[in-house]
Amino acid sequence: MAGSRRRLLAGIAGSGFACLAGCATGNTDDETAFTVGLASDPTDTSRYDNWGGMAPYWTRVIEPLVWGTDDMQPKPWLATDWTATDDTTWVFELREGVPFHNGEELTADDVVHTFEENILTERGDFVYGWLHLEPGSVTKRDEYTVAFETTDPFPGFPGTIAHNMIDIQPPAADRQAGEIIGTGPFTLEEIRRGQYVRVERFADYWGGEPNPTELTFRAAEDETTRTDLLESGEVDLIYTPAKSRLSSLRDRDDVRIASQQSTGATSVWLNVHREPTDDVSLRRALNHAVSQTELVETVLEGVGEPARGPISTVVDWVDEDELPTYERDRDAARDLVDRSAYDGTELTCLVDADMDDGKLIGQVLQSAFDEIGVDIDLAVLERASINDRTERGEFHLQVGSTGSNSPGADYLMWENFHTMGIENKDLYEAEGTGLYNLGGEVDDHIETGYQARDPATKRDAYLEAQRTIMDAAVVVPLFYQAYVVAADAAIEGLELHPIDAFAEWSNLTRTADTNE
Amino acid sequence: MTEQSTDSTLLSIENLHTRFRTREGPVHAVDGVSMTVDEGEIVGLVGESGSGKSVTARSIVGLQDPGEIVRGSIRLDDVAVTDATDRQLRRLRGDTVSMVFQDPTETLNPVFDVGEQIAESIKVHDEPGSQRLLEYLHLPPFGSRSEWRKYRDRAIDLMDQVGIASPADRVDAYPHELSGGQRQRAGVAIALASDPELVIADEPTTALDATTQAQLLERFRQYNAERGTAILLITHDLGVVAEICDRVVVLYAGEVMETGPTERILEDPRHPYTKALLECLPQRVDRESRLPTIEGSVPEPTADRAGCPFAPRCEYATAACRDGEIPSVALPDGRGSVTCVESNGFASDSPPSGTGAPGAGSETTAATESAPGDSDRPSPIVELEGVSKRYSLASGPIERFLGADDTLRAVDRVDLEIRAGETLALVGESGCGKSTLASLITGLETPTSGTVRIDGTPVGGVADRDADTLTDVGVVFQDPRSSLNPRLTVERTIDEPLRSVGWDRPRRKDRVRELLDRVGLSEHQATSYPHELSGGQIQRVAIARAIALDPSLVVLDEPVSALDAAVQARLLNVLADLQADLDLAYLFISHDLTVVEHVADRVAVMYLGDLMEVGPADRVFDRPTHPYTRALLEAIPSLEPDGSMGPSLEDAPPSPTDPPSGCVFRTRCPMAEPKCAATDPEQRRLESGRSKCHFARDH
Amino acid sequence: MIAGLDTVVAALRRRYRAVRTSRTTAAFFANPLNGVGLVIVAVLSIAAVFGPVIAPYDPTSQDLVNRLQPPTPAHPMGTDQLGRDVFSRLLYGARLSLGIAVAVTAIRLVLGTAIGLLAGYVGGWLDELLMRLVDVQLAFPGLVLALVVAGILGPSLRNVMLALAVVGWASYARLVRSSVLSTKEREFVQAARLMGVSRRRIAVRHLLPNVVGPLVVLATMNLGTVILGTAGLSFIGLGAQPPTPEWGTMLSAGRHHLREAWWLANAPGATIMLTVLGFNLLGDGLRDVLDPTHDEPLEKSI
Amino acid sequence: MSRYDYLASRFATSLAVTVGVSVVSYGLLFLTPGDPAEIILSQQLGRQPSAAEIEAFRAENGLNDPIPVQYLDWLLDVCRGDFGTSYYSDTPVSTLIAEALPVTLELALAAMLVTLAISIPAGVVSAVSRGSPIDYASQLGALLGVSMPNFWLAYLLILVFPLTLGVFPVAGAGSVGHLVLPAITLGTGMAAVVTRLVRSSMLEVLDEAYVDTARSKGLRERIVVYKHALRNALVPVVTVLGLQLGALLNGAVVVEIIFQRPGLGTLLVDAVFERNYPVVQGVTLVTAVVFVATNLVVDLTYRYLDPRVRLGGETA
Repeated sequence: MAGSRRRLLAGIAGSGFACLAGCATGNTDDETAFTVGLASDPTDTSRYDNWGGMAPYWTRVIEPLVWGTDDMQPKPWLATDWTATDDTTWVFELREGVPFHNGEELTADDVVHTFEENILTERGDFVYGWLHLEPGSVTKRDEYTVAFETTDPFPGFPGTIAHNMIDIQPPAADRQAGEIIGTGPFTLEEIRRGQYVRVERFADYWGGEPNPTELTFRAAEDETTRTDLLESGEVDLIYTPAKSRLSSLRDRDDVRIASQQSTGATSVWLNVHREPTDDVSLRRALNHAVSQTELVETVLEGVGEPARGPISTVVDWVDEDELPTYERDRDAARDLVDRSAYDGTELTCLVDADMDDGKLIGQVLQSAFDEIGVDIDLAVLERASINDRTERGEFHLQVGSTGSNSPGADYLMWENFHTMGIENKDLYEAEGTGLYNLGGEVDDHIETGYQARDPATKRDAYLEAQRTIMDAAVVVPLFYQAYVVAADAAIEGLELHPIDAFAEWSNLTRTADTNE
Repeated sequence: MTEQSTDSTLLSIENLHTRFRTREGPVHAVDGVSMTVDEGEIVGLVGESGSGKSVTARSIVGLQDPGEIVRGSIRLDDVAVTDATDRQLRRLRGDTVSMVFQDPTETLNPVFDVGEQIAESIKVHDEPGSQRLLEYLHLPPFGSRSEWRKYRDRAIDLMDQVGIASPADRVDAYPHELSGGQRQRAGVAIALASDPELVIADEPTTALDATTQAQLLERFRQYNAERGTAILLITHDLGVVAEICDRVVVLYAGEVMETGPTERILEDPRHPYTKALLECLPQRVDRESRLPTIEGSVPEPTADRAGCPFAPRCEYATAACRDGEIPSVALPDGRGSVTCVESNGFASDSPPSGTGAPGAGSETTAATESAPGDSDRPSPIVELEGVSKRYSLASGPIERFLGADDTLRAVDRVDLEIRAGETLALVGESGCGKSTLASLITGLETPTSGTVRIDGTPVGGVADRDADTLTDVGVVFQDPRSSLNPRLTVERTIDEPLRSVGWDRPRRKDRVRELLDRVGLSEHQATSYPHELSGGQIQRVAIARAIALDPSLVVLDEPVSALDAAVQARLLNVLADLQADLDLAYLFISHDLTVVEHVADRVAVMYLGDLMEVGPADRVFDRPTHPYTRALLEAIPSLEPDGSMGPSLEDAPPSPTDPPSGCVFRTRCPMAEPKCAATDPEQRRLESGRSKCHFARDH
Repeated sequence: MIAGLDTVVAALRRRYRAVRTSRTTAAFFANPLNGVGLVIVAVLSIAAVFGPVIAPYDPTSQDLVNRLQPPTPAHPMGTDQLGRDVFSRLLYGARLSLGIAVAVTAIRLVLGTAIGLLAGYVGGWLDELLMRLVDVQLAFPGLVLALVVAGILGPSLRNVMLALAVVGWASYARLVRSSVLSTKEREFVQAARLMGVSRRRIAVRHLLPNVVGPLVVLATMNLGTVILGTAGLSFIGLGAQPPTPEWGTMLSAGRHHLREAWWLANAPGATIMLTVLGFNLLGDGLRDVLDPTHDEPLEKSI
Repeated sequence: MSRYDYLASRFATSLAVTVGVSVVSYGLLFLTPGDPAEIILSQQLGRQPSAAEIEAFRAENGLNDPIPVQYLDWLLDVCRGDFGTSYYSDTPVSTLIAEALPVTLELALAAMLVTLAISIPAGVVSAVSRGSPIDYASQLGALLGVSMPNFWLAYLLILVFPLTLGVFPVAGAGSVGHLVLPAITLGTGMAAVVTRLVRSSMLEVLDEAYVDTARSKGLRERIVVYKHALRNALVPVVTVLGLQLGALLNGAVVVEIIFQRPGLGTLLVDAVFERNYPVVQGVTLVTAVVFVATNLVVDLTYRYLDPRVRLGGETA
């Protein structure tokens, strides 16, 4: 959701569609070189200019202080340890002897610079809400110690900054000139706008010398092109191959398929502040109209899990068994529609044109809703147009996903469902409305969860909020996303992470018998 | 049978049939032609358009495509053309036979300079075997520069031979940079480049001015005399034949009607068709009297017919003519042969040409009596007073800025008047400004200076003329094809002017019918579209439209020059009748003096936009006072077999953009003197008409 | 202009009569391909008009169980990702595509002819102005401009039609103008002027009819290019919104299944190709009849 | 009309057109539903801008000036090679175009080669053997070429070559190999048009009298056709090739998307969808100007191909 909402959030909470691929062009002969093509163009200056035209994700050139474990917990990385000295103060101990690509050693100054200059100053006000930091709130305690002063109690802070956008860079790096200096296992070598980013092994990597000598990240936004690239041998490995091709890929023995549930979840988001979707019985009716299982098994070719809630179950404080469920029950649905304020007018349903399978899902929903006598008009639009509509609240439904590229997933609740969340804030301030914010107790629960240090408390608070949200049917959950990786069978050593962007390349190897 | 092919025979055609497949069925363009050409002989192949003369010629060199030779044989230099291989054909074309085509503007390749085109032809002749594309494309290393340079030099000689002035400069010129005469000369050069034994010239002079034609024919004669090259001259113009041909072959509807020595044919034609053809030539008929004509029209080439094709139009025709084989009878002592049943019947008695001709309207027409005689009548319809028309060539600012602002004097200070009921003929070489003058009168152009008066009142261009003035002048244009709207029926075309003056439907209908009748078109043709009409018919329609609103003057811009002799004769008669009945005045523009001599009351001779001489037709033709007039008259091919043309004008007139000082004609004038360059002669009044020459006097 | 129009109509009627006469018909069928074109277009028109009647299924009714079925008697062209009958969708699409093509072409035709006639006949500064306008329009690659216009206006068939219409009229204007200019100099027009025939009358009686032939030809071929253009824009993501059965959209959607479900992309692909082919062939045929002395159409670009 | 005057007027009109083109390109901004300032700003900020922000933005970008003034400012900048900067990055539009243009031109050139390679022989052969099966075949082939949606062709090509035969890359740019499939896709469509033209123009020329003159010299048919006829037949073809550049750029948009070539086409499409107006304006303007320029050049070369017009004077 947020993904479709903000260019930057597109990064933060990018709906998780991305992929890897190896490129035959150039260095197939080199057994230790791999090519990685990404569904989101890794050179898209309109998004990544702050990283000199290179996606901070995937490429592993620059790294954040904190990483994430497979079960979405913060994990020491450039910072070895962190403690909250009081409600609003976090103190981070930096790893010592971490060299930048330019040979300098990582120190507190670099961290301060990165936060104060690159993030808080350049990114401007809305990151404050995300990180709960404001300019001047990051201070150096000593060479290897940095203190963060959050605007309000924010236990989720470590997890939140375990994010590729919070990667640490030294002041020396002139990013606008495309000079990227990081601490990562790979050094940036070449950027071809619209085509690829090429990185090479950084021998002095603090985590030990990575195996691949060279990685090329290729743009392959179109799923079919992506799959073709793999089949033609131009790439060794891709994320989310075209669903239509999965079965045939599974049959091939020179291709290996792996899949992993991601942090993303796709739902139909209902605008609760606009007639007639402000009517809870209509919203419930819509929920009763859809069979998530059918959707997953047919259109999605079995990729992903039928969902009961708006947030992926890989997030630790999500437990869908606690949520009210809506089975497909057309009669019930029709009754609800009759009882609702719905007068048969056409409801607008936004679909992001860039969303894989978006059109199909939209059409399935359209006919599903049609079954219960609700008439919807699909508007498959480019991001920009969608923004126009959502900013003005001029829509009833939107097919969208929300997910997190960091272990700190709290903001999934906050940004989407809290009245002051980024989705709702503008409209609330302008017209006292919003989009998906029920306000009242939901806001309270979210705030509680947000500030709770004790996992149990947080879990209960968020569950309560989700329960209310699902009870009020703010969304029609569709599925929890999974991403598939299809790779040349000769390639081994890729560890899949719930956050796909946290892909670990260091152990990639190619077994001798490459049958291409 | 036809002439035996002796060993001196260069070309012999036996019973040639060439056919074209069309949607309407096969067209028998050539239907059993047999003829021969001996070495060193000049043979004229004569016939109206569609008589198959060109197809015959093309068949000889194997260019009949898309037509196909279905029967008969052609032997050229002892090679059977009809079943020759491409290689043999190429060899023939390269050494033995060459062709000169009709329209010089189209027969030269626009994108190569003439030198190249001639050189190429020489090269083919020198090494007919190896023709490598890349070499001819001048792609080094294939095309060696020096070699081509050599051929180019020889090309220059040739150009000199055929009479292209300063060939060294012209060799690099592109066709469009040459005058019509020069182009045709270049064409001839290409033909002669291979030093052929036979030159086939297909209407080589038809598109040229009389003067140029005369020069070119002279060239042919010389060449034939010097090198003994045989020439097959295809033409519709018996005058040309009379000029240079030893023998004549007369074609009609794809069949040979008559062959024989030129004198014999001209003086004692045996075949009715030949007679008729000769008789309808204006120069054969005294002025004022009606032209004999051949009624009917050439048979449909698609229809397969038996017997003599001319039979339907022939007044001697008998049952025998209409079906069965027509013998071709050889006349004694090499006087040729006639393909006619009747021929023996009137072997010797050649009826006096002129009246009593077959099919001739035997009544000497009303035209004669009522036709305006000497035009000393008052009331000029049109008066031109010091009328000039200049075109600025510098169309753009830059050129003006560069000061290269030269103007073209199309018409220069012309005084002229046209009186009611008279026929004023305007003659001159192409580009002398005839048509511009006409446009000035009709109003399509407006004079740069001077005034045009119609019925005494000064008038401007079409836009500013009132309805009466417009209706007072009718126009008939030269090109039958473009003078009618292809998408309007005859009826609508004629109807249009009537509608424009607001006549009601029934009245218009009657008028149209009347007009059709006047110009000799039948009722049922009213609904036909132009493409369904013959050239003659189209011109009739054009005339009908011109006279629809009873003009007092009709401007006729080369009305008959696109037509065959027979058709032309009939059209001229129509014009005569109309003039007689409607008391029309004609401005008759033509380059064909023989026609002019026949129709004109007065003649105005134009040169470089200026009037050289104006006077009564008979006086001008009998006693020309201006050297230019004289030159023009001498250039007319006379029908007297032996009569050869006097010394004709050399090369083309100077460019109208920078006319010579003094007398514009002096540069080509045989009697030019210094003072001609110094002073521009006055128009001198003569006892009849006037002349613009220092030496003009009444004899 | 109204007068102008009905003479155009009149001219067309005359043409029609002319076409019926054996000679022209012969001219038309002289080239076998022309006949083929006629047949294709005829079939399409029928499909467009009676499509909904013929179509075995509702083009939008889904059947997820039977998705991606290969062609069978039940589904002559198989079913798509949502189990919809491809054949039915194509039939409905015919109406849509042809409708768009005709509408767009009509706008271009009227606009272009008016401008061309004005420019050619009035001449002078007006001519200059209009022709520069034409040049400007032609300076933009049609699809590119259309793409921008439609893209900015937002994806919808209406906007696509609009965009295609505004980028396509110039070639008509040029055609009409040049023909008017050349015809103007023909002797029969001069004759008419000398007869005092009014300017307006000359324009509609002599100038227009002589360009009708080429116009018809150009328009026919244009129907094809418009269809291609629409498809192209749909491919880029403008144009029809789902579930509208628009050919271009179907083709680009089917692309993802080219290997497993070849019919998905190739059925609409072939349909589009045949349609455009039909119009081109027909155009050629008509040219043989209406415009014997022709030049090839200068642009494939829309 | 003299040569200089021709050149002068030709340049003059081209200039006029270019100005017109620039007006249109600039005007595109005002096609947007709603207030450009607000839209631009919301694109830049990524959120609904406040009234104050909009006002500030207007003032800052001179959006309060009358539109003609805004246009002139823009035009002046453009003349200085400054097309503004992309909304979403600090990259100057000129840089983006400078990067993309070569990629597109490269493609255009390759496609043009493909076109000529196909169309000239095909056109000549089918003209020479008019009415024969070969002729009908090549006519039909040409028509199929015109009629085929080029993105469909692209799919099929990808299916056949990289996926089935394993030759040529699926997508991308940089190497010659990457150029092949796009060039074919683009070239065939155009070849179709040009073939038809070559054919008809050839047919016309073959009927000309001077072809017979050439034959009557005893020249071999090959020389007659390829020297005398073809040279003349190509004259009109050249002009059309110029016009075809338009068609070519049209196709380039689609082809570049399919084969993921970072050229003007992809740049434009992305920009349009992102409402990245400076880029949209820049690219449209540049494409149009390129087109105008090419046609100017073509027109002039044409005048050298055909001697009849070489020395000035409208086409003979």
